[in-house]
Amino acid sequence: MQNEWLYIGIFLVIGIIVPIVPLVFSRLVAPRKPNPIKQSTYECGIETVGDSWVQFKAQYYIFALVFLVFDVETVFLFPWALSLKQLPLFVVLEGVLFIGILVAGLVYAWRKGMLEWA
Amino acid sequence: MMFLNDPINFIAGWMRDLLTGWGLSNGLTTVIIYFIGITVLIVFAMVLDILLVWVERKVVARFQDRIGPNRIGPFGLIQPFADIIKLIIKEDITPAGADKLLFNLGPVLAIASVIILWAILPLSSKIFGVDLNVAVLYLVAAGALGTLSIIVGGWASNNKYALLGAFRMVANMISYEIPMVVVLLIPTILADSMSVQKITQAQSGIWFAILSPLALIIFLISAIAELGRSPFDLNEAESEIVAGFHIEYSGMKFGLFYAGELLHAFTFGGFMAVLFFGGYGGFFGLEKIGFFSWLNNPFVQAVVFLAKAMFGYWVIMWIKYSMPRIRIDHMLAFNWKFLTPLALVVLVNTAVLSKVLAGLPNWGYVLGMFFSNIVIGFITVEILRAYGRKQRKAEAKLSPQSAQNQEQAA
Amino acid sequence: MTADQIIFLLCAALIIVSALMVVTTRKLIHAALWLVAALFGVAILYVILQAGFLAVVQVVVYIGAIAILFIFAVMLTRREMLDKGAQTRSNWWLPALLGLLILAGLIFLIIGQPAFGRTAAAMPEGVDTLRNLGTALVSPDAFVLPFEVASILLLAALVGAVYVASGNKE
Amino acid sequence: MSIPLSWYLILAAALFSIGLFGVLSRKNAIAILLGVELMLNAVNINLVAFWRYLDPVNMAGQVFAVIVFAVAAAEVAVGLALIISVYRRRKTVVADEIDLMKW
Repeated sequence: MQNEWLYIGIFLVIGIIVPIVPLVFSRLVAPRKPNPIKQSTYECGIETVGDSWVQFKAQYYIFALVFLVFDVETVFLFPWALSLKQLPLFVVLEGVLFIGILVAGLVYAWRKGMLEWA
Repeated sequence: MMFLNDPINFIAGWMRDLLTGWGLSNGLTTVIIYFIGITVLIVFAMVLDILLVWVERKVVARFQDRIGPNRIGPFGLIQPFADIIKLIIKEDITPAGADKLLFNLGPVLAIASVIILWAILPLSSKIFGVDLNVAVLYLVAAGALGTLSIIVGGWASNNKYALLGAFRMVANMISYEIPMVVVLLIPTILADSMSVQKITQAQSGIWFAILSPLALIIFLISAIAELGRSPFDLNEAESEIVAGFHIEYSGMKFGLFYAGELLHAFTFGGFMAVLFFGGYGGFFGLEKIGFFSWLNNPFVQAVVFLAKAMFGYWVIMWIKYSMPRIRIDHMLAFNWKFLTPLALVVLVNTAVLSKVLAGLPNWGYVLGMFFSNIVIGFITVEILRAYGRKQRKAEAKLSPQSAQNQEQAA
Repeated sequence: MTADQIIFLLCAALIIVSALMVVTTRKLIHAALWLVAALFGVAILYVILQAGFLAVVQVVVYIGAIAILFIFAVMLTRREMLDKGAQTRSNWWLPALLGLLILAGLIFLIIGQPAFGRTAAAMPEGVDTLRNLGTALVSPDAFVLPFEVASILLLAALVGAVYVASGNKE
Repeated sequence: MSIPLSWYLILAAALFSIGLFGVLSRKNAIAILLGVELMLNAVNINLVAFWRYLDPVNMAGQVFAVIVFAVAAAEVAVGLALIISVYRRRKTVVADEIDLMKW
């Protein structure tokens, strides 16, 4: 158990180091002659107007919100899925009830028109 | 012959003897062996990644009736290495006003989130990183890091298009993560485990693709969306937002995003093989017959696994290069109004049936699972057809002209 | 000093430093990303505690969902708050003092209890915590009620949040 | 496992205090919620540590931690929705300026 996670930990460290290697190498061999024009923000050739903080649709937030709730609930279903084999049928139905409540939330958001890109 | 039957443990045992012989402690030896093993595995993944660049370019060329790279080396095989040299010696431009550290962190996280998936990818019964008992959720967790890399990269670029692309991509990825997580529950239920090795072994008799074809289809769609590949590639829709979140990236940093995407696609092909096509095994019991016992050799299994993964990758490419891009509102509606409910229905069906059919003989279980999926699929198609008819009628009321056109077309 | 103690201390240092950055950084986006680092440190802590499932859930839920939601919220409201001016109240030393007092009190209490000096017993053989967790969450004589109540809580949160955020179209 | 239980408890206490400081000292409402997240995580560290050190067979501690995850998610969803809603009406996310209900 512990050794498995030690492996994952070392993997994570090396997995981050490996992509840094070509970046460092590129830094050493690539030319670097920055000038203001080159470094200006790319916007199809015209000058940038204002800062990059344009107003975003709040709709993005709504989707993230629905996602958050669903994500938490589906993650809880994993322990349930693992204990299915040992439990009687009506316990399985408890999980189904859980999913049913989840769907109720989806139906509400749908009815409210929150899933529309309006 | 030890080496041929269990190569990793053979080498590890040999090195353990060697290192402890030098007087190193047991724990340190473990760390060193892990270190070497992981480095070899990651280097293998990266070399494969470089070859994937060639595969991708060659295959897309064939789809589009071209030849593809064919100048440098036999069949253009050296081309990807030339590409890398080009990317490395290109000037790396950091835009003014960019958040330097985060700007560099973006591409590194992007490829790291893919590489760490290889820790749990079972190449064969004996060649694999680690057999985690929460491997399926680990897959989702690595995806979370990928999402983070995109939002970091898009934000640090200090560019409107990059930020907009990052927003779109993240909305896309997180939305399609829901059906994916739901569908990942189905192999978990069928194999009664989250470990990829156990899921693979549970499919030695019958593939989960046959027990639950709908789950496979949903997984494929959500995997493509998670990858941000066409038809879900509006994060980089050239005609609208130029190149999306990596607009300001150049040189090797762009190369890392690109390499990450290719390796991600291949890795998801691999996971599709593990979860639905029996991974390195799944020969329908063939390997138990004496004559075919060579199928149990870890090297043969690894070849089988890589072939299946390449098939999954090829399907993803096939879809990518034949489909037009979908509009963002359609894409999100497709996920929340169609894919997520369908995935939940399939999940409930699998959970209840796996309980109800448990008493039946094996063929009854398989047939029950398969036909329940077919019935659900049929009902879904019928509902979609009725909905489409209604939409067409509503449209016909609005403009008689277009209705006539449709009548003729039908 | 054993190996796992060193890992624990490194992890604790990561958590504390990131947490301090969360509450002091001026740029809110950076604060949200430091929160990600702190939460990742907590995930490592769960691994050390042999709660692998919770570690992965921590990454999936906190980093994959909650942190993303925070970043979205920061970006949506950012226009007016261009990270200029003081991010903390003028009398920030008062909360700092309060925090330090609470910390000192808690440490005093914890050190005073000899029972807390114990180390963990080895995990009993053959216990599959993951499966036990699943059984505990749905079996009627354990925690099925909290499990279902949690789903109702999340439903209520979804309904409420969607209603509020949609701005009920005045 | 040679780590004393008190280490975890002290770490959790420190995290809790830092979170409390963040909640009380920050002006921006979103930053206040960030502090709340730190405090919730401190609670979770305690729960899981007690589970591991006192009763690893019975899953009560982990179940509690899982419920805290759900509560944290609900809190973030509603809290940020409120902040965004207020921001849309009043164009501010500074907690002190959101004082319509004060009187």
